[in-house]
Amino acid sequence: MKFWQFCAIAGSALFAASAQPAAADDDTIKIGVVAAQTGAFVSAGNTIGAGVTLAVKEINDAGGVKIGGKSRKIQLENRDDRTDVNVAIAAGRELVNDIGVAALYGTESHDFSVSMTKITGPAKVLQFTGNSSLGAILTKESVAPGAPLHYTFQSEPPEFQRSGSTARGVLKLLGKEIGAPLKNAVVFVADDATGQYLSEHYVKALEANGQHVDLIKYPPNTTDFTPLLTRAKGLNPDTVHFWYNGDVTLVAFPQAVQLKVAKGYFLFGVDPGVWADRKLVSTAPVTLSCVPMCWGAPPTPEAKAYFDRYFAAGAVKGVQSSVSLLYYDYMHWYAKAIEESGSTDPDTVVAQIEKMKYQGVVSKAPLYFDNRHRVSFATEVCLVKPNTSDQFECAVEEPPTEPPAGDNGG
Amino acid sequence: MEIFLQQLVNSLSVASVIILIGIGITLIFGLTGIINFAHGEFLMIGGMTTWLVVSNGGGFIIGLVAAVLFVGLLGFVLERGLFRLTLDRPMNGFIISLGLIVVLQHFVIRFWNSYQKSIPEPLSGVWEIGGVQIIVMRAVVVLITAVVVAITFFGISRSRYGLALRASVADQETASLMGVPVRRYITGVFIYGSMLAGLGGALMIALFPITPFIGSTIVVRGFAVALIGGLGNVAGAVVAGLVLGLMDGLSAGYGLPEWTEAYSFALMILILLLRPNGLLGGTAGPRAV
Amino acid sequence: MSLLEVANVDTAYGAVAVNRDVSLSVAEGEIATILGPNGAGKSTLMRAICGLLKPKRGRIMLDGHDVTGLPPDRLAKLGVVMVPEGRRIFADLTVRENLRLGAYSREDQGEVEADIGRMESYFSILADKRSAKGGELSGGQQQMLAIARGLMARPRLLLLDEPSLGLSPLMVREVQSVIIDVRKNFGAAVLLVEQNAGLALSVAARGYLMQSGKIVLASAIADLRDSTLMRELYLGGGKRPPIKSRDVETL
Amino acid sequence: MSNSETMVDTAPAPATPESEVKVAAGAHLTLVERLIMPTILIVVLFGLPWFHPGYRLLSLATSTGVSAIALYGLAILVGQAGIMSVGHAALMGVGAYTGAILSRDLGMNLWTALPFAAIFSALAAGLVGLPSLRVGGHHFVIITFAFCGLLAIVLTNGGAFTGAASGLDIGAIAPLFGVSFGKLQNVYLLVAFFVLASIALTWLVMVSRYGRTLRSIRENEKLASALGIDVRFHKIVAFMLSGAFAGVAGILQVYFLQHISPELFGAFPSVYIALMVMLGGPRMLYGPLAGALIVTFLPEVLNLDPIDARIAYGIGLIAVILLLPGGVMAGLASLYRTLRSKVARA
Amino acid sequence: MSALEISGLRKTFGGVVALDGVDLSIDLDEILGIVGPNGSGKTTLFNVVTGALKPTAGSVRWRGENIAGLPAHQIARKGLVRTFQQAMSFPALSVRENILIAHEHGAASVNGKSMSPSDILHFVGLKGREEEIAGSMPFGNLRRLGVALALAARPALLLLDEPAAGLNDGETEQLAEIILQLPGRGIGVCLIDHDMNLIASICRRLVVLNFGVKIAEGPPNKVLNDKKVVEVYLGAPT
Repeated sequence: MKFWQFCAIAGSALFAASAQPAAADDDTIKIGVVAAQTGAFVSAGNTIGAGVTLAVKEINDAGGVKIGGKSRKIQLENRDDRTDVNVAIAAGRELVNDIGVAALYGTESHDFSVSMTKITGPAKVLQFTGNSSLGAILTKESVAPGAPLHYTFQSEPPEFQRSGSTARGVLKLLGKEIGAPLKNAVVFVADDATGQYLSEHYVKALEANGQHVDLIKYPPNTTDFTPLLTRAKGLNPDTVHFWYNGDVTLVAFPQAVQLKVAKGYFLFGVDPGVWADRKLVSTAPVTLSCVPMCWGAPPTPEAKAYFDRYFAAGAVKGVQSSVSLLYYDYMHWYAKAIEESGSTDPDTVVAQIEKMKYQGVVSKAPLYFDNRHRVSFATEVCLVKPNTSDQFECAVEEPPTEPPAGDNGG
Repeated sequence: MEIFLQQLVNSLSVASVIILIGIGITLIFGLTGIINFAHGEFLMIGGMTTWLVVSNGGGFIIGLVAAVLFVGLLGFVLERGLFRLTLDRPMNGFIISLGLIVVLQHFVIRFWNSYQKSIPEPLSGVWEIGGVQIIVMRAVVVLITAVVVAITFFGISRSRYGLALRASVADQETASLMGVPVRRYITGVFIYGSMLAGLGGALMIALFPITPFIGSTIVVRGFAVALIGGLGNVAGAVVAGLVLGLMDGLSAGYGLPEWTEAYSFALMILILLLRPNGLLGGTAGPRAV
Repeated sequence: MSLLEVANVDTAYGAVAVNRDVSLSVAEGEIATILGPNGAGKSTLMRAICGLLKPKRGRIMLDGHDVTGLPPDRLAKLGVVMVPEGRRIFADLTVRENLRLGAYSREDQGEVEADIGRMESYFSILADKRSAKGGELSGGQQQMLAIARGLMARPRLLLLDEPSLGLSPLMVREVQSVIIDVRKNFGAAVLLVEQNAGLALSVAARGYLMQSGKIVLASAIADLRDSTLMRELYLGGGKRPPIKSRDVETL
Repeated sequence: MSNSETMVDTAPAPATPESEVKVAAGAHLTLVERLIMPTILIVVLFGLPWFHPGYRLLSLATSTGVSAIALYGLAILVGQAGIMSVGHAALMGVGAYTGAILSRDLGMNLWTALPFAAIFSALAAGLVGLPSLRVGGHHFVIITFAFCGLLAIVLTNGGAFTGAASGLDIGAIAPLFGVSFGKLQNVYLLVAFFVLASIALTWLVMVSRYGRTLRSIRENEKLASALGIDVRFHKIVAFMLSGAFAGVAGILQVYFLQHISPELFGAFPSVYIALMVMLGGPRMLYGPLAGALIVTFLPEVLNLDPIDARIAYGIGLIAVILLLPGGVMAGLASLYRTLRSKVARA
Repeated sequence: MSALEISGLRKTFGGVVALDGVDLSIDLDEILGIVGPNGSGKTTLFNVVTGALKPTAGSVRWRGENIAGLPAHQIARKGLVRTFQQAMSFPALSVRENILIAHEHGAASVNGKSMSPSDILHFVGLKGREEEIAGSMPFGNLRRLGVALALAARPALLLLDEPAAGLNDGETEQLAEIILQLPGRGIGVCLIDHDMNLIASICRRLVVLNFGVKIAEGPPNKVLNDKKVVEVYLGAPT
């Protein structure tokens, strides 16, 4: 009998302990981050929290968010989703419903983000999240006031824009380096949600730039790319384009060079900083690009200053470190939207963000969200000088305004 | 033709790692009936050991030897400490191995995070023979595997100990009546299988970066090899490893690459249903639980 | 001193007791037999003697040394080898490999090849089939191989468990002569368990009659053959043998 | 061994002393004792929202409940019929995708699609079990594992029909009898109801003729078939029943997350399901629930470091298998019996 | 015509002939004993008749219907129920559950006077032990449970495979009493045992197998003094 008594007592104590309602505090604005600090998505997840944390610290150090002559500090709640959807949802529930955050940043994964929007939407919590594949559900109708995704903002540009600017920049830099006209391209992409989504657009973008394209999808946990690369070699490509996980790209690329698959290569998600850090060298011409820009070769003094602060704060120099910049900007943007609208009311803030142009560090041109809540910014592409590990030639490519023929615009 | 030859050459190096894993699995499974799903984690630990040695200034050879020895020791400790206690209930051994996967993976993550780890390629260079690119390090991996497989095969088919091992796989009790210390052979097989996994890990990290999660993908291949080749049948494991490696390579090269993994799963299921003793014959499968 | 001395041994499978207070002995170079109907506990006793089963009680002595509870591989080294019931040939190993395996526990590995030669010259069928897989042999051939395999260990005591099981009358006769020769040509003592009383009675010098896990009669073979107890046990008739009822709960 | 007459002679004779004879576990429990657990269960399960546990806990409790439903299905298979499967996440996946596709293509809601989810998962189980259940324990385990891997690949490459790797979206749970499921509390209570129903159904199976039939197969297939039991048929039916549970869990999961993708139903989630069942105790009525609580709920509630929690969990599982092969609940039950008899003697 | 008619039954395992053209018939009002040395094919005969093994050739007619090759559970449902030498119970379950399982399955139609599970437990002397876990019971009780399980399956013909093996005298006698009552209840018995005293005292008819061949058949006193049978057991006089 004792044990069950113990259980009953322990159980009710547990529930009592967890039942304390969150005390409302009018002096702060609560902001939440849900991202992986452990598990398979950790390298992407860490950067979200790091970027937001840096921005929050800067805002608070400057006195907080000013509304109607009164300053309110930002209180940041960071949650680890452990790369587990159930934990992510629970964390989202906690932040949204228990703590009552006004805005949520994350997660890094398409699936988690989509499920999370079902929590943030009804609670009118702004969510800055995910990658370009969210474009599949963000439509004019679904982001309209009163619609389920009204409070959701996509952190990356429409895929046709990123693909378009990247393709153009890559072909320009490689064409110059190789010196011959580039005709045949092979695109390697992971066979997962993001990969399947973006490959549709990147292929179209290359075709729009006069390329004949073959697409090869690899299972996400591939380590030996040689069979696929040999297949690619049989297609006689001028260029091979590796999308989209920087870690995987760095596995595949050396194998391609050893097999002499193409004349030139493109690696998405590998930052020149990582290239230099790891003292990588390539005999073949190779281009790199990062979202939103490369921390190893920041194109503007503002961006450089940002990355200096960012790494000084102890962040990891990883392939995806520059993603933090997006979330850093969105945090500042959000604070500014509150200040300019003079209200924390979510509908007011969303309306404010929708009409704002925000000059952050992400790009030279001001950022804005389009009528599908997708941001726009340029892409930075860098060419690595052959046989060097720290000589880069970088260019910022502005996004195309219209999708190419046959591309639905993402 | 070049491309086809290149595909054949490519397939060999991955087949090598699968074979190294598969031999350990086929012997352990054949002898004890324990489905050790943590065998892939042994490979991961081998790779991590090599990485630790190399990143602390040791050479690759030292790293490789350290991996072989350390994982062998790990196998010894786990056999004596855990698996020995489940010999009469192999299904419990299987569940314990699932628990071990969780423990070993997270132990590595705990101390060395979950990012992928790589070492500089120990041997660089590519030979070109008739348009076929032969990557030197891969050739070395295939060579090392071939030597190890040859030694294993010779030991098992010719030596007195190999004979006793085969007899133990077939019928432990009668083997013990003939004076074979079966328990010691079980320990020995665990150690040897673990050492091969350690070697596989060291060779793998010489070719590709690895993460703490690599074990689960590789162990399924290992079991496919063991079951297709026939339990306890080393020659079968080698043949099945080559078949699987080639199938992977050719389906990625000529088929639909996104379905590559499906082929080996499907083949494994078919073989299990149609030829439960494996293509080349092995034990009738371990005694039922 | 006897070669093998079994003293007051009890055996059990888990909680289920089999042998009770069994004592017997085998002298150097002797052929002894344990007779009794199926289910009497003969094979279980053999398993205990060769180390496959630990006795619950009692001692097993070899040359006066206590070997109780030693594992079978240790006992094989000490010269106690069992030819198991059902022959248990390694079907996927060749005949020669089966023979070589029999010699596993020997220190003098150099002489193994010579001994295989001896076996092949004695069991001519094994020479003809030396490269065949064990599983390809007929039942009778397998039995010869099993005995030869046991002899390869150069045992001092060979335990034979039901060697005539499933063999044709012709083969049984052959087994009979082999058992006699084991003692003569290979110098090993034999402890034979047989259900086929005819075979056992014709080769052994001494016999033990076992029923319900206990030795109920021990005598020279001639006396055993003529005992009514023996006849009744095998063919019934007459009264039940006078065995003390054991302490088991009643209805 | 081809001929059973060549088996060793078996001459076991009576030996078990009367004091060592074990008695069936629940034999002497009083009515009050029998009612304690169900009462606690119902009170805690349905009372939880009134403790104001917070959304995080409620959300975790809901997902724990969803996996508990699948665990009960597996527990019937492992605990009663003695068949191990590490492919249960795949069967959940069949249920989840059935729900999502029926919603998308036929506009069905949770209530109308629920029976289809259960039926399709059961059929999938039957399809896998039909050829593979005859090859025996070890091989079957590996086949279920491979089946799981295959399904994930098929879903990933299923194009628009399965939503490929991005998966499928689904609307909220439709109101039933005027009850709306917009609030998490109500979703939780709904899942709690299904958990209770799973436990009740498992209990019914355990105490019924059907449960006895399954246990007879678990204990002794040869004897079972000699007594007129169609062993193969019942094994497949048990696997299908188990699949139906997984299907219900799957459709509840998709309606809880309102989005699914293939990754949720791969080989690793399957392994975790199997481990939770073994940890909690596959033969015990409350074993699967205990397993789900220990693995998915407890570390979160206690805010353990996730890595340390996983290590502790792995070690705990190994310890349970070695020390309490019947699982945590079986261990607790025997502890209770020991304490009880001590108290009774004192 | 007898209830069970076996003719020309043959079973081989690879090259080994386990049963070689066995003819046999059993009526439901008798107790037939089957004896023979180890390996003579007795249990194989049971295995083939009850569907655990498929016959190589020959027919098994049960109440006029050829049941050779049917799966075991179907044969059991027709009223042919057997016991095993080993594997006598469902060890982790209670006696009650054991008996219920047999009672709930078994033969489809009731043969003779059907007994309730409780009657059967009383009949075999396990009354009051319903909650005991089968696997922990003493051996004698386990044997009784084995017989009880077969009886609970409502057999028309009960095939008992060495039911007395391992039992002591008292237990064997109790078992004999149980078996002797069965024909009176409309249940035929076919009995394999090595205890010749048991066989001789309860069987009216005996069949002797050797090497899968029936070598003798008839009343016990005649068969057990048959020269061929004596030779099989004790060897040819030297």
